[in-house]
Amino acid sequence: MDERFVPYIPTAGSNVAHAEITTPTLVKMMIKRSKKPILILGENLSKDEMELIDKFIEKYNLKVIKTPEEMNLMAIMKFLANSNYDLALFTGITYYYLAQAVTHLKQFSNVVTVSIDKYYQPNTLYSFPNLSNDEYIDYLKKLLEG
Amino acid sequence: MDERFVPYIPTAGSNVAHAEITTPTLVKMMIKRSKKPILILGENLSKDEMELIDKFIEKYNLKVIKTPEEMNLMAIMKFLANSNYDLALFTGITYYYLAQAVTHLKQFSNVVTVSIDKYYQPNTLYSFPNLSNDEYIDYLKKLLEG
Amino acid sequence: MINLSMSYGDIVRFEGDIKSMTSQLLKLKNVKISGTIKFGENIEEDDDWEPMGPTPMPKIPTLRHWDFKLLERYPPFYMPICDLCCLCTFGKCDLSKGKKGACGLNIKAQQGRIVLIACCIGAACHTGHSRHLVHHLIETLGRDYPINLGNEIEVEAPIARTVTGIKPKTLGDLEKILDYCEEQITHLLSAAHTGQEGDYLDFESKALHAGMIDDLAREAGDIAQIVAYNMPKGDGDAPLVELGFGCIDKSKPVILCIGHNVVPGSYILEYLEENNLEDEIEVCGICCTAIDITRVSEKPKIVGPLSRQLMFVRCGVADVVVIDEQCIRTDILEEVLKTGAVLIATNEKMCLGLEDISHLSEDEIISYLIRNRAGLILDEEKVGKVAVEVAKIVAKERKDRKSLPDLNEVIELAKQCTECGWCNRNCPNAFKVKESMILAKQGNFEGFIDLYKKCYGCGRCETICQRNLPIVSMTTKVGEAYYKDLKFKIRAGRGPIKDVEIRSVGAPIVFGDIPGVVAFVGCSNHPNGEEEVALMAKEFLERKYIVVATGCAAMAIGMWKDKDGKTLYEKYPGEFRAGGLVNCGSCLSNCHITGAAIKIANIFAKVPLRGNYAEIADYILNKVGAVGVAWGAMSQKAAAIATGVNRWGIPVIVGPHGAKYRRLYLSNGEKFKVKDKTTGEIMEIDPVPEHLIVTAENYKECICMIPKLCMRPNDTPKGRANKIYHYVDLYEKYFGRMPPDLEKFVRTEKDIPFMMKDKIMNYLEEKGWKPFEKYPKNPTIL
Amino acid sequence: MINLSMSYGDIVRFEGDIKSMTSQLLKLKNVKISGTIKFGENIEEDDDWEPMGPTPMPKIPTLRHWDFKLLERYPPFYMPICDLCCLCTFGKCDLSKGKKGACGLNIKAQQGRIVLIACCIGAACHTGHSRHLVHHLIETLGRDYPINLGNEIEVEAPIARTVTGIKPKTLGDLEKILDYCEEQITHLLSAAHTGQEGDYLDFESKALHAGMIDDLAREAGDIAQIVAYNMPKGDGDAPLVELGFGCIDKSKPVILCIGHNVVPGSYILEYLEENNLEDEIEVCGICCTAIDITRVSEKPKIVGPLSRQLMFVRCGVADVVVIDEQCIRTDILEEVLKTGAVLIATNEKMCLGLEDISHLSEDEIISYLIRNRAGLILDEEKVGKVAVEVAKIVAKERKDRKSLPDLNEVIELAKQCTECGWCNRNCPNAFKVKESMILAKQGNFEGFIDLYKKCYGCGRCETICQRNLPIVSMTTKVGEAYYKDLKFKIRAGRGPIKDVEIRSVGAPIVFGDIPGVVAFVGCSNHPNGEEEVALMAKEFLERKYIVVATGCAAMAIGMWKDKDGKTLYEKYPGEFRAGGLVNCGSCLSNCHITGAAIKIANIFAKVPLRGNYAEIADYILNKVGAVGVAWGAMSQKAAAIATGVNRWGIPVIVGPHGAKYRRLYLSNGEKFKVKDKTTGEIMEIDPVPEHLIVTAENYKECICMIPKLCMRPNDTPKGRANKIYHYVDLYEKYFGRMPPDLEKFVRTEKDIPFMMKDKIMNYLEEKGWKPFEKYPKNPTIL
Repeated sequence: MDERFVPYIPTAGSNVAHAEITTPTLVKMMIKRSKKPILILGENLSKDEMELIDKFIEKYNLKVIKTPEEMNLMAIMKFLANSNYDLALFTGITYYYLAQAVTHLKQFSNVVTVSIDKYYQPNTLYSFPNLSNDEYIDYLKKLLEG
Repeated sequence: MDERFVPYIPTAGSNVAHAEITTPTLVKMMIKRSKKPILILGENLSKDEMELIDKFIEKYNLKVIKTPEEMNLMAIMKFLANSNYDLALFTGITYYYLAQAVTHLKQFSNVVTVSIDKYYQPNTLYSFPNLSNDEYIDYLKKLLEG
Repeated sequence: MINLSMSYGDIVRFEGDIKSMTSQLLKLKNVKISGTIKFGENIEEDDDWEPMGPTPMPKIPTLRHWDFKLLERYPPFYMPICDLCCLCTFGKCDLSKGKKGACGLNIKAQQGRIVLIACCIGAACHTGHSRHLVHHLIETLGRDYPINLGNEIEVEAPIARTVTGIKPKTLGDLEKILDYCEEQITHLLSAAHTGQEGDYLDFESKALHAGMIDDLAREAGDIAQIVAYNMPKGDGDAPLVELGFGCIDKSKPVILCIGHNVVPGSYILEYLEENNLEDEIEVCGICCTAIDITRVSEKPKIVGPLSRQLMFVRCGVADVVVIDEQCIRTDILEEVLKTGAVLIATNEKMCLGLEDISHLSEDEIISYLIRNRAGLILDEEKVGKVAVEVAKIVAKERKDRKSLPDLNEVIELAKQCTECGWCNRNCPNAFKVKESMILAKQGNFEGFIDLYKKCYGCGRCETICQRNLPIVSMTTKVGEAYYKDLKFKIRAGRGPIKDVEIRSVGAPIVFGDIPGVVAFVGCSNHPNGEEEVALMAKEFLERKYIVVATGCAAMAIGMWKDKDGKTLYEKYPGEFRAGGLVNCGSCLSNCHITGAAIKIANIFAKVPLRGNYAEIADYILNKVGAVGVAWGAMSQKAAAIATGVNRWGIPVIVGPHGAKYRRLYLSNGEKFKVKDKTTGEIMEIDPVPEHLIVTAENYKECICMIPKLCMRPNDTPKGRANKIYHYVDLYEKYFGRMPPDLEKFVRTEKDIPFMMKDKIMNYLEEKGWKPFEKYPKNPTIL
Repeated sequence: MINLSMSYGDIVRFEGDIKSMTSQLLKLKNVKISGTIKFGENIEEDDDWEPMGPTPMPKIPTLRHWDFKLLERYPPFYMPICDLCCLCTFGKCDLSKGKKGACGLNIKAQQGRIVLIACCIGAACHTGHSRHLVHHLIETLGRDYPINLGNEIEVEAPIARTVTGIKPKTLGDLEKILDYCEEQITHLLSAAHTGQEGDYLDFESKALHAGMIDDLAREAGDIAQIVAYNMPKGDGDAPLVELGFGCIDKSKPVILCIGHNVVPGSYILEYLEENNLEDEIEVCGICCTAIDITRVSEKPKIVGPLSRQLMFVRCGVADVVVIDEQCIRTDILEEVLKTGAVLIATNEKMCLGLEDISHLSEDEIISYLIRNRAGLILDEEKVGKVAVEVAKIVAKERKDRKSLPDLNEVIELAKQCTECGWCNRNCPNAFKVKESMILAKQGNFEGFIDLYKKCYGCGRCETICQRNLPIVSMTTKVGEAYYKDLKFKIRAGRGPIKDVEIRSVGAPIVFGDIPGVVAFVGCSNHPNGEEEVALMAKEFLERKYIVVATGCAAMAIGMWKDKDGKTLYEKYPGEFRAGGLVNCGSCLSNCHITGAAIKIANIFAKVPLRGNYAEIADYILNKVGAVGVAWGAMSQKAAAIATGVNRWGIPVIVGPHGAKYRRLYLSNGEKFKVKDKTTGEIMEIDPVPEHLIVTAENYKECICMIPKLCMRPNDTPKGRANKIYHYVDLYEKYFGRMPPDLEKFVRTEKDIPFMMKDKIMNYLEEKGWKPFEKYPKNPTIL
C-alpha cells in the first residue's frame, strides 16, 4: 500500500473506517458547498505555512478557532458536535492528539471533518495524504488558487 | 472505498495490515515461483467450484490438506508455521474461522498466505476481492488458463 | 473490647473483658479475653478429616510448576485478533510480525495478557455472583446454616477441599473461600497492568490460576443455593420441566426472568405460593436464571437459552421482565419498553442508568413502575410482590398489544429492502439474510424459516440496515408462524454427582470401559441452532458415553425431539452412568462436572484431596476420559470456565467462534512423555489427550474429535479398543473414511476393536505403524 | 470448637464450648460459647471517635447518587480509540456511528466499560501491592503492630475513615480495609462482563467507585510501609537525596532496583547495614521503588523516573537488577542479559518465565544466578544477601564490559540508516529520529542530543528499524557524552500532611487566599522531557501556590537546576504551605494529597469524616482549590488514580497522550447550578471548577489551565481576585493575550485584581459581561 495513505503514525487509525484522501481542489469545493465552515488551527505550522493559511482564511473568510490559545481542543470537539458547523478543517495540531480528539466527531456528530495538515489523518472523514514539506506548501498554494 | 476490498465481514481484519488484492494471474505466478506450495481446502465449495478446484490441483500438482476431514485447521496452522511450505492457498473454509486461524501464520511465520476464496480475506497476505458467484467461477477458470 | 480479625491459616490474638456471663448461653457485654488461637488447620476439632496436602490456598506461583508441565506439552497457540495493543497511553502499539510495544511487550505475551484479563473478568463474574448469593443467604439464614447435601454426598465440595483445604460446613465457611477468590483475582488482574508480567507462559499460568478460582467460586455459589433453596441434591430423577417458547401460557400475566441469579426469581415464586397465585401468573426464564428457578420449583418454565433472548422479548409475551445479572442484552431496557412491558433491574452489576427505587415501599414501587415502566430495585425481597402485582396490572393494559409485525407486514417490510447485502456481511455467521428478504418480498418465507432455526438473535443485521428493518422481529414472526411445536422438556438441574454413582463408574471410566464423559456446557451462540448440540448429545448417549450438561447447552439438548415427539431428557435416564443424560444445572453447576472428575480420583482411586491440587489434576489428565464441549462459548466466563477445566487436566472443544478467544492449547500431535509412577521410568506414549483446548470448524469435526479427546494413557487395551471403535465408527459415519491420524492412538494390536480388526490393520500397515513396546502402568507427568 | 468469621458491619453469631479457663488470662481449649455480637460500629469501645456517617463501606450503588451529580455537570466526553469491541466471541463488533454490538452495547457504554476495566486493573494493582506489603509486614511485625504516625498526625487515615468508617489502629486493621477493596474490585470487574452493565453513566459510576477503592488501597499500603519502615511521617525537612544518572558511583558494584515494592530493596539495605557494606555497594533505583527505598534510608540513589529505564539499563552500569512489580519494562530480562548483568525477579506478578529458586539456600541461589544470570526469588528476605553477594562477583566479571557503542560507533551505525523514516512514524511522539541519524552520519550529534532530552525511551523506533539499529543505545551514548551534569537532588518522600499544617492553610485555601494546591503526579511519559514538569512546578512555586508531588513526577521536578545549580527541592521548603514544595513519596503516597483535601474539610471545617463520603467530596469540590496534573500519565493505575481523585471532587489535567484514555469529564463551560446550604436556594454560579478531567495539548496550555481549575465557588472576592490575577498573568506570559474566557470567572467587580482593574474591565465590557447579582455563601451540589 502507498505509504502516503497509511496514517503517519500507523497505529493512529480507529480501525475500521479511515479518512478518504482529498485534494486542495476538492477541499475548495467542500468549503464552497458548506453552509457554515470552520477552521481549527493549531500552533505547529512553520512561518511559511502560516502565511499561506492566513491567506486561505482571508480568501474564504473562514471562522477560525486557534487551539489551544483560544480554546482547548477537546472543548472545541464538544462544541462542534453540538453546533451547526457543517464542515471543520484542521491543521497545525499535534498529530496523535488530533487523531484521538477527532474520533469524538467521527462517532458522535455529522460534521464533515477534513485534515488539511501535512500528515494523513485517518480519523477525519477526509484528509490530505502524507506530504513532504515542499508538497505541503504546494498544496496550500493550490488552496489559494482559483 | 470499494466494498469489494473491504473484508467480507468488515470486522474480520486484524487492524493494521490487510491482505493485498490479488488476481488469478498473480496467483499462478506465485505458485510457479514457490518451492513448496500447498492448498488448504475447506468443505464449503459448491459442486461447480469444487470441480474447477480439482482441476486446478491437478494442473499444478498441488499438495492438498482437506480440512476438517484430514486435519483440524488450527493444527494445520501450527504445522505450516513450523514447516518449509512457502506458499499456502486457502479456499472453502468458514470465512470468519479462517480469518481468525490465519492470523497465526500472519504473526508467527513467513509462509506467504493467499486466499483464493470468493470473499476478501484480510488476514492472509494476498486475497481475491469479494466476488459474486459468477465472478468466482470466472476467477477459478482463469486459474486454469495458460 | 473484642478485637478479632481472622483469615484462614493465620494465628489470631484476641483480647477482651468479660463483664457479664449468664449461664452457658453467654450474653456478652464488655468482654475482655486475652489469648491466642491458632486459627486454620487446628481451629476445628474435626478438621482432621484428611491430613493437609502440600498446596492449600495456592497463590499465583504455587501451582506454576504444574501449569508449566501442561504448557510444555500443550503450548499456547495464538491467533492474535488484533495487531495492536491499546491498553495504555504509551500506545496504541503495533505488535505485528515480531515488533515490541513501548513497554517491551511482544504479541504472544499480549495475547496471554488478554486471555488473563478475560479469565479474570469471568472469575470475577462468578465470584461476585457467589458472593452475592452467600451474603444474601447468610443474611436470611444465618452464617451457621449447615451445608448438607444428604447422605449420598459426603464429598460435598471436592473443588474447595482440593484447592483450599477447607471442608465447608456452613454458609459462613463459604465466605472464607470467597475471600480467597477475591484476593487471588485482585493479584491476577494486577499482573495484567502495563509493565508487570512479561512472559506469555506466565500469563498463561496466571490465566489457569484464574480459571481454577472461577471453578472454586462457582462451587461455593452452587452449594450455597442448593442447600438454601433445597434444590435437587444429586437427584437423578429430578423432575422434567417445560421448555420452549411454546409452553408459555400467554393468557396469563407473564413474568420473564433473565440472567443468572436465582434470588429475585425465588422471591417471586415465594410470593405466588404465599398468595395462592401460582396458577394465575406465568413465570418463565431465559438463561441460567431459568434453570435455577426450576431447581427451586417445578412450576416456572424455561423459555430457552440466551440466544433466544431478543426474539422472545420482541414477541411481547412478557408483561414484566426481571433482570438480574450476566448474559443479559445490554439494550434490554429499550427492547422491553418497545413492547409496552415493564423492566425491573435487581442487581448492582446492571443498573442501566435507572433510578434506584429500592428505598420505596412495595406499593410505592408498584405505582412508580406503572408510571415510569422501569426501575432499579436492589432489595430483592421486594421484587416478589412488585413483579407479580405489576404483571397483573400491565397484562390488562397490554391485552391487545401487538409487538411483532404480522406476516403481511413482514412482506411489506421486506419490500423496503434495498438488497445492499450489508445484513449478510454484518452477520457474525454471514447468514443469507438478504436472500431471505428477497424471497419474502414474494411472500416466500423459506429463507426466514431457515434463519429462525439457525440465528442466535444478536441483531447486528438490524443495526447496519439502512432502512432500519426490524429483521429479528420479522424472523421471530415467521418462526412463530411456522414452528408450532416449540414445547420441550428438560430435566431440572440435579446438582452434584453422588458418591455412590462415582463408585460405580469410577473403574469403567478409569480403565476406559465407559468410553468417555462428554460435558456439553456454556452458551448457545453456535452458528447452526440449538439442534446441533442435541444431535451431538444423542450420538454419544446412544454410544453409552456419560453425557453431562449445564446452562444454555442443557437447554439446547432439550430442544430436539425424536419421531415420537420425545426429547433426549425423556428418553435417557438422569443418572451419572453409561448412557445417562445428566443436567447438573446452571453455569454455576459446571463445578459438579470437574467435581465428578475429582471425586473419581478421590473416592474411587483414594487419592487424597485436601490441598492436593497437582496430584489430583495429574490423575484426571492421565486417567479420567472426560471432555468438555462448549459449542457456543461466547463470554469471558466461558473462557474462565474452560481454562479452569484445562488446569484440572480436562480437554475442551469450542465451536468455530471460539477461535476469537485468541488462544488454544495444542500439542504437536507427536508422542508424549510420561513417567511410570510404579517404576519411575520416563517413557514415550501415544499423544492422549491430544489437545487441551481446540476449536472445531463444524459439528462433524466436533463429533469426531470427542472420542479422540476421551482417550487417556491409562486406558486398558479393552478400554482403548472401545474408544477407538467409536472414533473410527464416527469418522466413517461423518466423513466416510478412516480417521487420518488413527495410527497415533493404537498402542498395540490389543487396542484394536475386534469388529474392525482387518480394516484397521490394513490401514495401519499402509501408514507403517509400529506398536509401542511398552506403555506405563501408572502414568504421571509430575 | 470456635467458629468465628467476621466481616465488618455484620452481625456475627458464634458458638463454642469453654472447657478450661485459667485466671483472667484465658487459655482457650474447646471453647463453647453461644451468643451474638454485633460486629461493626459497636465492636470497639473507643470506636466512638466519631459517630458513624451514612455510607460506611459503600457498595457499588451506595454513592451512585453522588456520581450522578458529578456526571450531570461533567458528562463523560468520549474519544473512542477503536471503532470495534473485541471483548467476546460474539464479536468483533463494529460500534461506530451508532451501531450496536451483538450484545446490544453502544459505543459510549463500551468506552465507559473500557475505562472501568482500566480502573479495575489500576485498583487491583495498588490493592495487590498493598496486600502484599501488609501481609509481609504482619508476618514480620505481627498483626497488632500499631499504626502511629506521631503526635502531629491524628487523622492518620482520612480516606479509610471517610470511606470505610474504620480508624485503623494496627496493621491487622488494614487487612479489613483490603478485604473490602478486593470484594469491591471483584464486583466491579464483574460488571464489565458481556451482558452486564449497559449504561455509560453506570459504567462511569462504577469507574469512579473503582477509583475510590484505588485511593483507599494506596492509603493502606503507604501507611503500612511508613509505620513498618519508619519512613518520614509528614516531615517537611525530610532529607535531600541524590538523583540522576550522574550520581551513581560506577566504581562500586551497582544494584539497581526497579518497580514499586519496597520490600526486596529494604532487605538489601538491611544486609548492607548489618555487614557494614553500605559504602562498598551502590544501591540505586528507578520508579517508585527508588523513592520508597530513599524513604527507608538516605543512602540509596534515585536514577530517575520510569522513562529513563531502558536508557539506564542499556548503560550497563548495573551489575544486578532487582525487579519487583509495576511499570517495569516487560523485556527487562532480555535487556539486562545483553549487558552481562544478573536479573533477580522477586514478585509473583512478574515471573518472566524464570525458574523459581526461592526454595534454595542463599548460597545455592547465588551460584545458580552466577551460572544462569537470572532467577525468580519469591522469598524476599533472601534477596538481601543474594543481590549484594552476586553484585560483588558480577561487578568483577564485568569490569571492562562495555554496553553502549562509543561515539565513533554511533556514527558508523548511523551510516547504516536507510532513511526510510519509519522510526519517526513509529515514535509515539513522531520525534525526528531520522533527521538525527542523518546528522549523525556526519558526526553531528545535535539531533541525538535533543532526542536524549525529550525521548522517554520506549524503543518503538528500534523495533521497526529495518536495519535493527540500536537507536536507544545510540541516544543514550550521546546523552552520556554531552550531558555531564546529571546530578540532582530530591527531597525524600515525607508521607502525609500534618494536621497542624492543615490548620494553618485550611482557611487561606478555602477562601482562596492561597491561590491553589497543584499536585504533579504520575508517570513521566510526556513528550518533551522531564524539564517541562519542573518548569511548571517552578511557575507555581514562585506564585506561592502549594506544590505537591509524588512518584516519577516528583523526580522530574528534581531534574532541573537554576543558574546557581540548585534544584527546586533545594530552593523551596518541603512544608505544605504557600510556596512549599512537598514530595509526598511514591505513587502510593498520592493518597496523602486527597488525604490533605479531606483533612481540610475535617480539621479546618469540622465536617465529620466517618462513613461520610459524599459530604466530604462535596466540600472539596466546592471549597478546596486543588488540581492534579498527571502530565505523563500512562498506565491503568494513573487512570484509576485520576478517576479516584475526580470522585473526591478534585479536577485533573493530563498531557496530550492522556487523550488515549478515551474519556474526559468536561462541563459545557456554561453556568453551573448549586444550592446555597445556608438558604436552601438553588442558584446559578460561575462554572468552577470548569472540568473534572481534561487534556492539555502542551505545556503552555497546561500552565494556563491550572489557575483556572483552582477556582472554586467558595472563593471570597479577594481569593478569586488572586486566582484571576495568576490566570491573566500566565495567559499573558504564555499566549501574549487575555484569557479568552475570563468573563466567565469574574462574578462581580470585586473579583477583579486591583493591579489589573482597567485592563480587565475593558475586556469585560467588550465581552458584554454582566456581574452575578448574588452568589452562594455555602455552595453545595448535594
